[in-house]
Amino acid sequence: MNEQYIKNVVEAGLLAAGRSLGLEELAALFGESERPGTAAIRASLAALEIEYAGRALELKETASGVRIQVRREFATEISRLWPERPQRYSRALLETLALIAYRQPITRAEIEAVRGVAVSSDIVRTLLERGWVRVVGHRELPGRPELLGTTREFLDYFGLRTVDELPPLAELRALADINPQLVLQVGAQGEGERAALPDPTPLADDAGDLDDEPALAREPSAAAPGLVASGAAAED
Amino acid sequence: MNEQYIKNVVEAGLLAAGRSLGLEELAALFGESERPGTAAIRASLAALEIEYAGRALELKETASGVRIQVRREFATEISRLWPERPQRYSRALLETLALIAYRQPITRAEIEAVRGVAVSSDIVRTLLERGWVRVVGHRELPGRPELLGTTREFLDYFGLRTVDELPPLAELRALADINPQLVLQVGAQGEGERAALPDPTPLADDAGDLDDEPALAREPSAAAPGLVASGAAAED
Amino acid sequence: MKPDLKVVVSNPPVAVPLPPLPEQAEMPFAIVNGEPVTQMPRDLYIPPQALEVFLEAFEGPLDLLLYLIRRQNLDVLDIPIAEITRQYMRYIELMQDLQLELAGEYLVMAATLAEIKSRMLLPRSADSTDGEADPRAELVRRLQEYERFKRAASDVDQLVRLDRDVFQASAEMRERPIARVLPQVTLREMLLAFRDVATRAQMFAHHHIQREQLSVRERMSSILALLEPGGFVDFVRLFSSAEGRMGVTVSFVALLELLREGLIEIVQTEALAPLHVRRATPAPTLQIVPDTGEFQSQP
Repeated sequence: MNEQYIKNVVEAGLLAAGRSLGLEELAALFGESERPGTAAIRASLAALEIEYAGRALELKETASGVRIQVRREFATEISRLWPERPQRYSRALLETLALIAYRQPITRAEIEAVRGVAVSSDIVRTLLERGWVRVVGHRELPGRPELLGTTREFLDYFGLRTVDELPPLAELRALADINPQLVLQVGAQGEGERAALPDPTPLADDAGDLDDEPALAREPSAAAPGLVASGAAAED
Repeated sequence: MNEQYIKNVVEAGLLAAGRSLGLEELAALFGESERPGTAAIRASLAALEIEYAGRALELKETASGVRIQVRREFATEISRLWPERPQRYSRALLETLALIAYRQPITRAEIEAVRGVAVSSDIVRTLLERGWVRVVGHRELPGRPELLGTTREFLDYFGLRTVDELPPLAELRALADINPQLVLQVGAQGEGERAALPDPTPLADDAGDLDDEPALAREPSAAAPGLVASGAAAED
Repeated sequence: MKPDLKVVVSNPPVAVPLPPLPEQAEMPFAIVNGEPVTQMPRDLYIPPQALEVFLEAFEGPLDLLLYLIRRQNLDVLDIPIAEITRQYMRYIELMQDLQLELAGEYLVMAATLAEIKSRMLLPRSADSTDGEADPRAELVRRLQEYERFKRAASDVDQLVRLDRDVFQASAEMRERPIARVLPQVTLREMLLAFRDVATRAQMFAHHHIQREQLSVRERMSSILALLEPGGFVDFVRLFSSAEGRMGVTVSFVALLELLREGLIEIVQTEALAPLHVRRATPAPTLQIVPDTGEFQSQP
């Protein structure tokens, strides 16, 4: 088994598959008696990555494995292949998707509680049809509402290995943190106020979903060109 | 317009399209002001062709243009991405294999004598092709029938160090169809142990000779070339 | 206790400086005459042709409230309820005037704001022990919670997305054969097959096969495989001291068994000379005519 051969087969397999392949799928490209180990396959991927430096290609590891993709810097050129513009999604859809991604498993009613408006069934259907979201169970409440969660396709599509790689959520602040005067001046009353706050310690009740996400404020994001038409093109 | 950029875009375009692109389509990947001429695109294709030498990819010119495809030499590996449904071996084949394992070296006629039915040559050929069985010699009888024995690959496949790890016939009788767990523990101790422990602990009654056993299994095949050569040398 | 709130409002350094939220301003709200409107109007004046799209662009009452708060550079944690309520109601009226389909939630929020406003006006007893909360607390929590997901939505939208930012690379494979998948067998399957055949052949009764014989039989195969037709192998080379006493014994028994079955010959050219082993040859009177099978079988 020489390294060049392994690398060639891995590259050819990834390109012929036209999708992400897991390490086991890559190993299965080889005959039983000459199957390289995980280390050898990882080494070939590393070698390919080096070869792709300075080219328009790159390796990307996502939830279902590794794929070869055209770098973002070439998006303008490549998108000229397809006359129709890539699909844009409404804010309503993106907010719903974000809630499902960060808060899964979650019911539609819980999404509505955060967004403050009803979630149209069109949006949920679009997400289901897109394969980004699936019903992962039911909450044991009257009506047994569906619990929604994200799929591996969602992760693949957005170039993530796990939901942990989603950008961290902004942190919640408590009223008392910004109103020390109020607390001081009101005196005893401040205690009560603090106790009654739904979220006395910032992030405390979110610690569970956030896992190890740093509670840092995110860097301000750049303007999203993809959003430009979203107001008018709202899907719901 | 540098050549590297043109080549990168051409390669990325062909791979993102996943189909043949004509020279005009390739040129259309570039912005209007920086569109390279046909000659420059042809040059980039020639450069790609050189890069692909020694790799699994090649450029192929078709009626509709040029495409990047996986070389035919890699068809076997790539075809494993789309496997047919796995077949099962027949009972007759398994019986034959087991008889060869337990009674090697053995001729086909001897197998037939035990099984009471003819052994098709397909079965023997399948076992030979699979590499589990080999012809180890001939019995000096009319027709010089082949003597069959098991191989190192056979042992590897079934997770055995030596054929000694196959349960003796007396234990086989106790093999129950109903309780696979029990069977694995009682019958195929070697396999069961291997799965559970990285370094199998010898059973009490094997303790005496177990140290030697791995060498027993390994030695003949490893030393084989040397032995053959010395045999030839001893001929004179 | 209303004055307490004013102290805070009029004391900017106290407020935690707001992180800049550029996307807030650049969040496009509408397309007017083909041009994206990325800036919310700075005051309540909205270009008439943009009004409807603008108002429709809100994702609900929380979104509208956030807009009103951000537009005035206020902190969510410190909302001047009376003023915000007034502005909110004006937008609601605008929406109603335009006969936009107004979600019921907008009106529920209006009621909520009115209620908070009235509770803010109530004096709170200084020695209250029943844990009376800031009336705005629940609204503030909801606004923050909504805002973080509004941002998360924008973050998700900016993730590097397949088919928009990056593209799956693929190459064609013409004429691809169907891969033959070799059947998998478990040891157990094979053993069960053997048990059946052994039962049929009544091998159990004769105890022909015993555990101890297996390594001998395997060794017989190995030795045979080493012997090339017509070739000799040094007898001692069939034993490896590395295999230990058991290994040597196995080889020896295997040789004896091969001899007994007439499969090998052991040759000594003269007394005390080294022993050699070769495959048994048929009766010397017979000329060996190798059949095709033999050639195929040679390694």
